[in-house]
Amino acid sequence: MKRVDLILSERELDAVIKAIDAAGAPGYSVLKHVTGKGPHGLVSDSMDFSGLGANAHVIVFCPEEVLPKLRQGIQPLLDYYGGVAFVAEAEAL
Amino acid sequence: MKRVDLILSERELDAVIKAIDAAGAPGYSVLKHVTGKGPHGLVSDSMDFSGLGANAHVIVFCPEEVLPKLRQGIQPLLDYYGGVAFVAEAEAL
Amino acid sequence: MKRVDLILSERELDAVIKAIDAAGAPGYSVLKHVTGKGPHGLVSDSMDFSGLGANAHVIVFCPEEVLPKLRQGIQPLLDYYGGVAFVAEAEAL
Amino acid sequence: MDSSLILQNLLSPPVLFFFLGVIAVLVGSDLEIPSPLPKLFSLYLLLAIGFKGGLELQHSGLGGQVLPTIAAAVGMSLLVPVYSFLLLKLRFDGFNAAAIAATYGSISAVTFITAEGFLETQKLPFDGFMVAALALMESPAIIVGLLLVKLASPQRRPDAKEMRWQELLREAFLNSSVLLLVGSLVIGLLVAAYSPASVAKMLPFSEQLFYGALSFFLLDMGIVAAQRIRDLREAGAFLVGFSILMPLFNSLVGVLISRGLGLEPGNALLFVVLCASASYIAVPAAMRMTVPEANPSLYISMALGVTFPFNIIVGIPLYMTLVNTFLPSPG
Amino acid sequence: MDSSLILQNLLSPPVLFFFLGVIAVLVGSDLEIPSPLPKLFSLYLLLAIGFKGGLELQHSGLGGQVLPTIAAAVGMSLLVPVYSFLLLKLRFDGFNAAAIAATYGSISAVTFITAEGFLETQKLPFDGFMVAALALMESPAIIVGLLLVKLASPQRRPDAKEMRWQELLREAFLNSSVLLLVGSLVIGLLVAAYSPASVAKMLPFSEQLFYGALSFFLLDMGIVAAQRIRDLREAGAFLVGFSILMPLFNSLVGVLISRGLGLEPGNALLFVVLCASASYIAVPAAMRMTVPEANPSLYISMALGVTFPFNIIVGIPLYMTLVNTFLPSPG
Amino acid sequence: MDSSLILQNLLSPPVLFFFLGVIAVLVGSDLEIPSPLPKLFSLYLLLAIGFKGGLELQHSGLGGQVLPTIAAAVGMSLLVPVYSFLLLKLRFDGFNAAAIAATYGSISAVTFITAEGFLETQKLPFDGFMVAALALMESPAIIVGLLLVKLASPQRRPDAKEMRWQELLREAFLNSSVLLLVGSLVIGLLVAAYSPASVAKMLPFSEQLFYGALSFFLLDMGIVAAQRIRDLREAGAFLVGFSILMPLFNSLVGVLISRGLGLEPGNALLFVVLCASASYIAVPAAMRMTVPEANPSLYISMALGVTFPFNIIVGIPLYMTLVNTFLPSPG
Ligand SMILES: Nc1ncnc2c1ncn2[C@@H]1O[C@H](COP(=O)(O)O)[C@@H](O)[C@H]1O
Ligand SMILES: Nc1ncnc2c1ncn2[C@@H]1O[C@H](COP(=O)(O)O)[C@@H](O)[C@H]1O
Ligand SMILES: Nc1ncnc2c1ncn2[C@@H]1O[C@H](COP(=O)(O)O)[C@@H](O)[C@H]1O
Ligand code: NA
Ligand code: NA
Ligand code: NA
Repeated sequence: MKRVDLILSERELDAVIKAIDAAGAPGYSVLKHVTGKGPHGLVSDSMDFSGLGANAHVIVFCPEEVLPKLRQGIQPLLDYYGGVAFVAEAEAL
Repeated sequence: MKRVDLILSERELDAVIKAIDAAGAPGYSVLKHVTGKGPHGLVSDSMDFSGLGANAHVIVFCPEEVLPKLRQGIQPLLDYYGGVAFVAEAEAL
Repeated sequence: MKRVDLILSERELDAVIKAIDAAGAPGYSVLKHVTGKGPHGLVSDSMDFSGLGANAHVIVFCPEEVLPKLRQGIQPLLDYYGGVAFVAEAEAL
Repeated sequence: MDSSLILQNLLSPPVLFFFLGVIAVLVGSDLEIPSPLPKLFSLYLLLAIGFKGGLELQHSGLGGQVLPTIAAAVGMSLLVPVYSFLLLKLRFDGFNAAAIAATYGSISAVTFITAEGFLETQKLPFDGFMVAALALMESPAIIVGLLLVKLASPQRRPDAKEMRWQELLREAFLNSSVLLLVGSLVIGLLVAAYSPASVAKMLPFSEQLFYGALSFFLLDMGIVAAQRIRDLREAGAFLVGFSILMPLFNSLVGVLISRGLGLEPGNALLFVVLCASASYIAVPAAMRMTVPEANPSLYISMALGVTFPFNIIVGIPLYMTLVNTFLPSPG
Repeated sequence: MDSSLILQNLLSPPVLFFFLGVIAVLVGSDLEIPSPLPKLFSLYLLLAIGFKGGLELQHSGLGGQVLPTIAAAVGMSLLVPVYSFLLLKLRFDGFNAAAIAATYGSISAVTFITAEGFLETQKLPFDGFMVAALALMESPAIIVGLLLVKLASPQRRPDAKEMRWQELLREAFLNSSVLLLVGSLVIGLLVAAYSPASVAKMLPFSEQLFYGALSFFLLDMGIVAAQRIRDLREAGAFLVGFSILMPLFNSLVGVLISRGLGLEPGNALLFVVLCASASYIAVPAAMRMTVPEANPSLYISMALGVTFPFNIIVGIPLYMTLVNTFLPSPG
Repeated sequence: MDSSLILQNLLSPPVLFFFLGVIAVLVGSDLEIPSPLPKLFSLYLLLAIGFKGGLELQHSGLGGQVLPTIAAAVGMSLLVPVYSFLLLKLRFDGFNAAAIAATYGSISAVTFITAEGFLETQKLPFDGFMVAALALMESPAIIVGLLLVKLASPQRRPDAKEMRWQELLREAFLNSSVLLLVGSLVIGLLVAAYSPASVAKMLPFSEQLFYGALSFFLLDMGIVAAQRIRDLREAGAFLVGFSILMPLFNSLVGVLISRGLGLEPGNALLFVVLCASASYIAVPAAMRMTVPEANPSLYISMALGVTFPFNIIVGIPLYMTLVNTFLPSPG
């Protein structure tokens, strides 16, 4: 199995989840209120009240076959809006 | 060292922590308010006020020896209530 | 690429971020409100109102070269205040 | 039935804010009340309703209709799950039937609170002991539900660890909403009796804010209920029908009992609302833990997506009409 | 200009708590109001201001100055982005120019609310329909901003997916602040008309808490604004100048329109404040989504780090002086 | 001692809700007030108490007992850690002794607030300058604690980076609770002097809600304190004894100083409560940062699990009895 970690703005979350579902992943988990820094600068949650939100961290455990389709759905979002995506190995406990 | 990621309903958290302690892990970390999707369907935090809660993400860094006992304590919970558990490599920084 | 996971008290977060920036990492992500247990005992978020806070989980994806400098900046903080730091492999999606 | 009552109820702030929440979901707005803010309001409402009930109970005492009414309420919370179960068993396995049955035996505090608001705008009085009935109806249905599971499906649970009764009783009787409600009721009682000077200092918080806080909370409930409506495709017509007809049937039983108890119209309405409402807080939380074989999206969606809105919007004025029709007129 | 007005404004609780937040950041204190508590106050303020506006609108009706004023307000929210864009295009690319322009065409509800508080301490009346103007000025600027992007920079957006207009219109007209404001206004209207008894029960929540909740929220706004000030190095002198001079220019236009409409001083001040304020809620959220090419730290920092504090601290009393000077005296 | 005072205190809503929280933990209920809701109440209480103190200070001015009382309060916050340290050093290393000593030199704002509520139900007046004393007693103990560490254990800290005094002073004097308290006090002062019209608009928020919000917050404090009681096994009998006897000793010193200063009974009670209470907010946060060698579960559990409940439940009425006994009767 593979583990995919996505970190990007909460505002793109719906589109990302659509892409994960479309790629046929067996599930996913989402953590909101992630702050951080990347090429586009600092992201804090102090503007939360305004609907701008902070980042979300999405974890997907999926078989290797899912990766290409996932990449295809996610990459345009990352390119356009920013955010990072990494893959690592994982095996069922 | 190994890294174990557990994601399951907040309501089973106490039982999971008991199992981690019993397995002799040197520590653990817990993040609540995780939403997601798995074989049992969607989990949101919109019912939070009702005590139903969302999911929790538990991270355990532990030596390989701990894994069998951890598996033994956790697996029945995952089988009965749902949730996922994955293992990966990790080394001290 | 490498993935570094740091878990330590929220109160040391500023110093940790300074060390990450100084090590030249391309970015980082922070999750607060992490509870857990380690050699120094239990950490809950029930004292949150008091400013004591809980733990933070910091994730850094960075090239291997960054690790030595990161280690050098972070290790004294972990030694003095507690907390854990682990490294794993990660590749871009 | 009295259509002006429906209109008055529809045009009250709590119900209108509930609609606003529903509309927000239907039009796809990003309006949301992020967690844990709804919890703040739900804790506040339980504390305030309990405290208020305690103050009133201290004044009215435990005589007269108090104990019979409470006994009848507890009786209903034991009885409703049994006949609901028998009906549901026609279509569902024992796990789901028992979980849904327990849900309808228990109560919805927010429906009760909305009914109190309705009575206040109708200038109809009601008594503090009804809050005690509310508090005591939460738990028994949980126990009945689990006994039904045990009776109906033992053979299908070979590996299940023996039920952890201690944990279960704690979940039933000491869950946060029961404890906060009962605790606040007892505090209200004690304060009214021994520290009357501090009652006045509590009222701006516990009384005056109440109606506004209820309206704000119902905005969230509208959002959550509308999100649940989507799950109803899964539930199917039988369950949607059950979610409306069972409350109606229970309300009729409730009206007859109220008549038998000789309750005033205000108390009678609250009694009927207790019978007709379904739990989406204490019971689902307990069932999720103790009967994970049942599908939570069924019982939560029925209670929260159908029965709750039905009661809030048409149920309360309808039950008021029933009360006015079946109870001997006070004149 | 009337310096006593400035002083009175400076020494009001909302402005003083705003300063306290700024000071907390400047001295490096760890004072913070953790998320989602600021959201609670911002939802509350929108609900309360909408509800209050609805109550008043029901009493005043839609006659007289109501429709012309609303039309003028919407007109300004369409016009301001256009001339702002032309000016900004001298120094910036089309994306950033359009995003900043849209920000200044829209409004800041908190500035409006603070101005209402100012009017109340000045004992100057104002009307509920101004809240309708507030609600209707949020969205149009978003659409204009996106049309400007489309017109000015098509060649630079070869790969961009065609604009998702449906999503965009929803973001503009159904975003949470517009929906809550308009929804609460309609609810206020309906309740005032059909359920007057429940108005009194809402007031302790919607009216009496208002000023204190505003003060508490401005403490957070002070913290957030001060954090934004740091980003201004990046913005540069041109943008800082724009953030003060554009509101001043818009306020002059607003005063002249108010005179043309024959508004009372209270309504005139609110109209001017709407023209002079910039959005740091609905517009940045929409721009972040639809024009990610623009740099959010520019437009947010300008609106929140410069224009908002300027309006809150010196703008409101200054605009009051303008109103007193340019409007025919009521005597 | 006057047992009716104890009973009146025990049966007040804040103390009863504190008990409810304790009970919830003891019976294993899942009642909790999720983070950051407790922070909302703690911020609110500091803001409201500071604002109220400022209003009153403006009326009373800085003459008479004000400055001597404040000086005595600061003196106590310097002195208590010193003799506490000497005592604790008999059993503990310098790090833990200094951290615990600092904890008892500083104050608990919630205990102070509860004492104000007690005085109000007793109809005993007190003055706004006591809030200034409260604010000024938070910080000095932190500095003393760190000097004690430096003096007592330099040889054991070879590798520790030299103390970052700037950061430390900021932590001591500009931490969020001190800043919010002092800031709100100054705002109250300014508003009372220059903007009296807005005082009335703040009161529904800052005054009327106060008692209810305190009760709600004490529900959470009961939960947290009860969770801390478990840590006391680790602390041992010496520390539990210290957590009760040291406040008692400090209260006696406080009563004598009050007598010397000629304070009225209300102010005297507040002065005694300041001396007798221990910090579980500002000081632990500072010690955790600057003396990580000390074990936080010791000093937090003592202050929050023993001294705080003791003061809230029996301390306040007991100190009132001391005040009534030792102060010259006003007749
Ligand atoms: N190297 C990194 N390691 C961890 N998180 C990152 C990294 N780069 C970016 N992020 C996260 O992704 C978010 C969006 O990044 P970006 O928009 O590309 O600046 C940042 O705010 C961080 O939370
Ligand atoms: N493949 C997966 N990747 C990431 N998270 C998952 C996955 N499957 C399940 N989860 C998480 O585990 C929770 C419980 O799963 P379940 O009860 O098995 O549906 C889900 O709500 C998700 O948060
Ligand atoms: N083995 C571990 N696995 C996961 N998290 C850990 C582990 N050890 C410590 N932690 C986390 O790091 C925090 C600080 O640890 P410490 O101060 O060293 O006790 C703990 O509260 C946990 O959240
Ligand atoms: Na029922
Ligand atoms: Na504008
Ligand atoms: Na003290």
